[in-house]
Amino acid sequence: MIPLRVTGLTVSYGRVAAVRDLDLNIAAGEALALLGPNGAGKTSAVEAIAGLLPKRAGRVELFGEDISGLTASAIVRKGLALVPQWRELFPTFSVEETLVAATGAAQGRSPKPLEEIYALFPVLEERRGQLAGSLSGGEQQMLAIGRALVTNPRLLLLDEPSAGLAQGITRSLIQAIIRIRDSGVPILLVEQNMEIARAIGSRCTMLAAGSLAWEGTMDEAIARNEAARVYFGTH
Amino acid sequence: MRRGPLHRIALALAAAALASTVAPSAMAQEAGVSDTEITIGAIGALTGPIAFIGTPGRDGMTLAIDEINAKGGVCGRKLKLNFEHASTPAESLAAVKKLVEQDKVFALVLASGSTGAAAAADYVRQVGVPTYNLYGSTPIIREPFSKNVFHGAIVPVEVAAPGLIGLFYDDGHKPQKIGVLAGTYAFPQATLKAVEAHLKSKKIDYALEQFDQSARDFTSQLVSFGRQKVDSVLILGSFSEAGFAIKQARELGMANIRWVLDGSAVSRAIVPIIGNADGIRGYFNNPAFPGQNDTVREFEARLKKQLGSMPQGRPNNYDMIAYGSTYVIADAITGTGCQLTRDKFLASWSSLKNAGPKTMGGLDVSFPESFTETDHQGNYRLGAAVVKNGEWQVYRVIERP
Amino acid sequence: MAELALVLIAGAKFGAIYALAALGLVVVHKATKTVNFAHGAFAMLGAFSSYLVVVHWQWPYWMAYVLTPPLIGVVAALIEFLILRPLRRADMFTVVIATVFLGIALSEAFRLTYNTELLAVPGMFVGMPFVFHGVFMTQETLWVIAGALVICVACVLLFRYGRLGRGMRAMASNVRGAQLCGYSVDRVYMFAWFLGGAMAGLAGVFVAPVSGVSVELSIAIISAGFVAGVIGGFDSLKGAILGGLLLGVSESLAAAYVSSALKNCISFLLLFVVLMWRPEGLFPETVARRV
Amino acid sequence: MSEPRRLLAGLAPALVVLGATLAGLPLDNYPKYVIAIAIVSIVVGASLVVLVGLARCITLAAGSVMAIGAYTSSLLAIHLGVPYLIGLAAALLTGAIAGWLIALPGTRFRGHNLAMVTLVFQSVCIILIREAKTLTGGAEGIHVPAPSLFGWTVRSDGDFLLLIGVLSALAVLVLTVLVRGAFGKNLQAAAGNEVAAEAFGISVPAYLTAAFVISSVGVAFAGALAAPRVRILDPESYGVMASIFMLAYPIVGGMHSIWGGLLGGGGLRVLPEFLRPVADYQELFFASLVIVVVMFFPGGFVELIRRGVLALRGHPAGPREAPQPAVAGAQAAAAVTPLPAPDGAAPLLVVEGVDRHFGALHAVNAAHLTVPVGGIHGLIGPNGAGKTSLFNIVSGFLAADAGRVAFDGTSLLELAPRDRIRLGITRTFQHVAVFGQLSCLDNVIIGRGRNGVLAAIGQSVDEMRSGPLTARARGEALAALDAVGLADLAGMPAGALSLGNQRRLEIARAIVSDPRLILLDEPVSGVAEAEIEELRALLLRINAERRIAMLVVEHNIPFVARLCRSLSVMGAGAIVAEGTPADVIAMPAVRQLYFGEDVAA
Repeated sequence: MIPLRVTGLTVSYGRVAAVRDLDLNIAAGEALALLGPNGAGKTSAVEAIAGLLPKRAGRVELFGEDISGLTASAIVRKGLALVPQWRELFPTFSVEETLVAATGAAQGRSPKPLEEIYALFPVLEERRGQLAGSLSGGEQQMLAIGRALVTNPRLLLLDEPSAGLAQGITRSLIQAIIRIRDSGVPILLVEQNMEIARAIGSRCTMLAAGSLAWEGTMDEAIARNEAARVYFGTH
Repeated sequence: MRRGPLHRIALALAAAALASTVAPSAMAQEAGVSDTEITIGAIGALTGPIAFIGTPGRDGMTLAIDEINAKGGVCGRKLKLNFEHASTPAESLAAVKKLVEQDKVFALVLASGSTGAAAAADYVRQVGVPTYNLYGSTPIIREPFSKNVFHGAIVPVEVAAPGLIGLFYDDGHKPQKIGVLAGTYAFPQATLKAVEAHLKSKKIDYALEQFDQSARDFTSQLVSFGRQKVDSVLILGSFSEAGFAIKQARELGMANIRWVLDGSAVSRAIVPIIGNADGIRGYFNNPAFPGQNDTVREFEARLKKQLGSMPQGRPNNYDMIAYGSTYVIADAITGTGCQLTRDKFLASWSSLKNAGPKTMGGLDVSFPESFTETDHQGNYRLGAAVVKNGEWQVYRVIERP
Repeated sequence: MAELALVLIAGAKFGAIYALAALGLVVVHKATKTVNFAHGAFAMLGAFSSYLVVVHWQWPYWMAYVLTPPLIGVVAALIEFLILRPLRRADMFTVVIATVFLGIALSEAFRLTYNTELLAVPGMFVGMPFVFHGVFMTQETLWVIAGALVICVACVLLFRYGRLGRGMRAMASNVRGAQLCGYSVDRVYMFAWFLGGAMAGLAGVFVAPVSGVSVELSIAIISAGFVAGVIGGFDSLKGAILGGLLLGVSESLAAAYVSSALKNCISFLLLFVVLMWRPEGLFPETVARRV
Repeated sequence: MSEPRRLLAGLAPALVVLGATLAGLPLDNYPKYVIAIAIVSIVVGASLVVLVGLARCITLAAGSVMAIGAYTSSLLAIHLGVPYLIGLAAALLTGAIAGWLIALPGTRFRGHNLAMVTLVFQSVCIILIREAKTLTGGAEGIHVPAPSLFGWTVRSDGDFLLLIGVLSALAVLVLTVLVRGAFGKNLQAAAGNEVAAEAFGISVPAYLTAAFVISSVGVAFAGALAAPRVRILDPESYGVMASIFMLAYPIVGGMHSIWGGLLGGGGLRVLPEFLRPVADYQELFFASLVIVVVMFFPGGFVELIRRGVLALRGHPAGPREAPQPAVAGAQAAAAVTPLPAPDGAAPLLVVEGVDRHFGALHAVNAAHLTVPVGGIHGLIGPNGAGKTSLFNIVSGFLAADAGRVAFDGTSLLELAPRDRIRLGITRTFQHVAVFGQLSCLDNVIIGRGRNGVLAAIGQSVDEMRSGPLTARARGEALAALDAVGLADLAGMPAGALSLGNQRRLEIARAIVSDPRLILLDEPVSGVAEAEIEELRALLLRINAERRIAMLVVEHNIPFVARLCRSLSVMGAGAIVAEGTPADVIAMPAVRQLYFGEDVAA
């Protein structure tokens, strides 16, 4: 059973169609990069998959189970965790409390022990008592990923984890994400940066103006300069 | 030109004679009167903060009318009550206009609070409908005098005030300093005006504190009384306000205070608030308190039967006044010799002597009322009441203080 | 001194009840961003429930404390489900109007079923008062102040450390983030209303012997609770408790030393001053907060 | 709408009031009285439509404002023997002062805080009236003398009905003119979208203050009219409950039209007379009615009736867009190519060294750009590059920490957004910000600027007298709509348009004032592929025909590249590249900005 199958996904904000008729699949153990210029609908697509945005049409299957009609909280409990673009942390919660808050979503699966999270992101253990709102951008991103991991997800959606972060921090984040991927959790990664996308994912799907623009391997995408075509409309 | 009483009586007689000759039996019947029914209109608040006055008004009147009708009614006709909800002046005016002009009632009863009754009274003075003001005590309703507006069990504030102050001196008590605790809303303010006038005229030293309607915390007022060595307190407000004030005074350690309550606070419902309320005094507008004697107990039983269940604190003053006053109206109708014209009715009403439930076989729960051409205040008596063993009792009748 | 102590104790007694009322209001607002103007009516129903238990059915007093909160909580949760949930996407304006009129509807429904000016409820304790240098404190007063404050603190702790409390705080802090942690908006909102209703019900049980049960109670509780909440910085539970106490004490002091006829003006003045000059409240939870 | 029909539509509410008055005159005193009181409530309802419906402000102070009007006129008559009409005028004045006082905090708060602030005003007013016993008679109330004007003493029910009816009709006429005219439309715009309103010269605080003042004047007037009618004036009648039930008038009737105020005020005042047999349940009934209306018919009874009438006539319930918007004009212009940049053209907009920090984040770092007269300049960059911050600094919605923004030599940084339109700068919005309740034509008319409160009131009066705007102004607005291909949809509510057409409408609104510069904030965001090309052609045509310069922030680079003559690229708050689109896109630095440096290694 494939971890994620999305067919005909359409998302709109009122009269604005953000995603039109999108199909994508993620195979077991795979990391898929979702690429495309700003405003192409990448974030709308992953948020709709995770249940944060209503779907106008389309079907989402998680390991063969239809989760299209579920709310975000139910989807997390099914094992699909999203690390959202704006991290959506709780500024007044401490690091540890943030992680504990998510343990309830691991119903049926046991929550991942906090030690594992701290092993992945040692800086979080150092800051365990500190308020989330007072963390640096990179630490917040780690906390957001940690919070998603606590739910012991069967599939992880990452929305631009590197956005706004300094290079050094981005590098260690990428290492952590690769470790998660290698532990067997399939990943859907939204990314702007082609190199980061290539480091994590093998395949990519490019969106432009809400629709599928190109599909293939990351290597091929870079070799053929597909991004420039999709982003700038040139070669 | 000053007119003596003889002159007036002569005029009245002449008018009556003229009316009886001029009005032939074939003439169309008076408004509100048919061959089988006499319609009486009434207004009072059935919703909102003063529904506790209007609802007993309606219930007491209904009980009396049912009894009268069960005995065959008056003048061979059944009494019919049209009770309309009204609380503000604007609503009261609408209601009385509807009753007078659309329902064409024979007589009108105002079972509303002061301001509503005042607006209505202003109007009925113009149109001349015989009107009975049940609960309004303030001058704004009573002035100017009008030959078609009558007042019943509730005495005017100028009369109540000396009666109230008198209660401080019962049983040889000598108040050192009186505290007056008054609500800031309409009827306590009216009483307050009269009380202050009386205290000043008697050169009695007093301290004044006020509270808002439905106040529940009187600590600061009481503390101020304590500071001024007040040993006797007059409370002008509702039973709930008085009850909580007294309860709090005890909690503050203010023992041995003589409490005197305005009539509106003299209610059974005050006892459960205070717990041990013994010794609290106040005036009551009827000769006996509910539960005090068999007659009142019977009244309570009948009212309970009519209502199904008895709300806490009922029957109260307003139930009994409404009941007694309905009998007064019935008496006045009977006194017309069944010539049911407004003029006859007004004349009969103005000459009632000791009217009330007793004359028609009702329960004697109210003071008998008497009227004259020039005095439309039916009752000047007040019952001085005190709580004994958790029950209010009227222990003496204050005759025209 | 004794006089001042008496005034302060009375202020603390009403302040503790205001705090309890404000707490429920703040819990609902914090979790759902809705100000429930029917909160006072819930408290009135709570007081009525204790009348039924203590006076009507003559059951032991503690049962009023045990039965009322879940009962009123269920009523509140039901109202959330029937009225607030359909209005979730409506603007604040609509929700405020709906809860204002809901409060009136509940009060009127109560008045219709029990048409009386006031239902008196005896106190839980009727023993001798404590006396200390001329300062009297009844057992009931002590119970109201201590009991209400203990429950307030318990509520704060539940909100702070309990799982559902954590869910509500998460929802308050970031709705999307909370959903991503597996908290269902529907369930958390309903639970917040349940808890708010239960707090209102408890406030009603505490206030019943102090104020009796009447329609006016509903208005008294909502305005005091709201003012206390604003003073405390509307989203802060601790602020609500401190705000309640501050309001109770300042009302009492003002009535004692300024003018008893203008007592109600004091709370309004306090509200106005705080809203205009410190809209984030005197004890805000977070430093920066938008009006 | 034809001239007589339009005039009739404007006069209709007042005529209904007059009609009710005349219909009531032959009736008995009781119906006369009820009609008179209901007419007073109509004035209250219509006044509250301005505040509650158009400005969307909650007020729980209507009772106290009514009391202020009632006591002003009555006390002047009682204590000073002031003639009735002068008393009425004084009530208008005190009503205005009350409205202004409520507006001081009222413009700062929304929702529950506004409800409480108005409740404070309400309660304090009533306490003051009650405590000023010698003046007001205190809680016991005071007799109001019969009014007399020009030797006519108003005593009978008929006299009162006539007096109240005629004066109320006048009040309703004034309110109708304001609600239906430019003032009401601008107020709706201000309440509907503050940012867009400010961008077109509508000062939101000024309009909200005006709404408080106008509605308070109306309510106070109603209070002064009713006071002698009810004979006894007491503070209790104007308490909180009165305020709450007055708030129900516009809500139940329908908040968005003057008819809702009429229906709600009149209906809710007359209904209790019919509900007398079940008077016990009347308050429960009203409270439940409001909840039901709020939940199921937010448009109130007016909307319900309107839908009923449409259904009877066989029309569909909601407004629908005409099937084919006129885009032919735009298509014809698709061949238009960018104008060659005028050689040595003076820069129209100059941005220099602009800085902005958000906490530790340096969102805009010494940014600079220029837009030449008649030029089209694009600003691009990846997410988080600071484009929106810079754009907001230029459009005045964000303050800069340092730097210079000059338009034709005038510094812009100190100007409020609403003042930019006077200089000839307008804008569109990333999230379309049309005023959904207003028609397309009205949206464009707002774009003409000159939206000060007094000007709008004056214009409302002019519209009533001489038609909706002068022919010229209307013509300009229609021409702008025609230019974007929306002429056929002029009367349609803007909220009912498709997104593409809403974007066109925004452009029409931006060009109607003949600006020299339009700031376009992501003009094709969310627009379907097919419409993007049409929008590009439209913008080019506008640029060519009207010589309006444009600054475009956009993510869709193919679109920007084909629209603009020059581009600035932002990254991490700074401008990293400038030049023609082709040059810029070819730059390695730009590609790296978008596709990332090799940080993964």
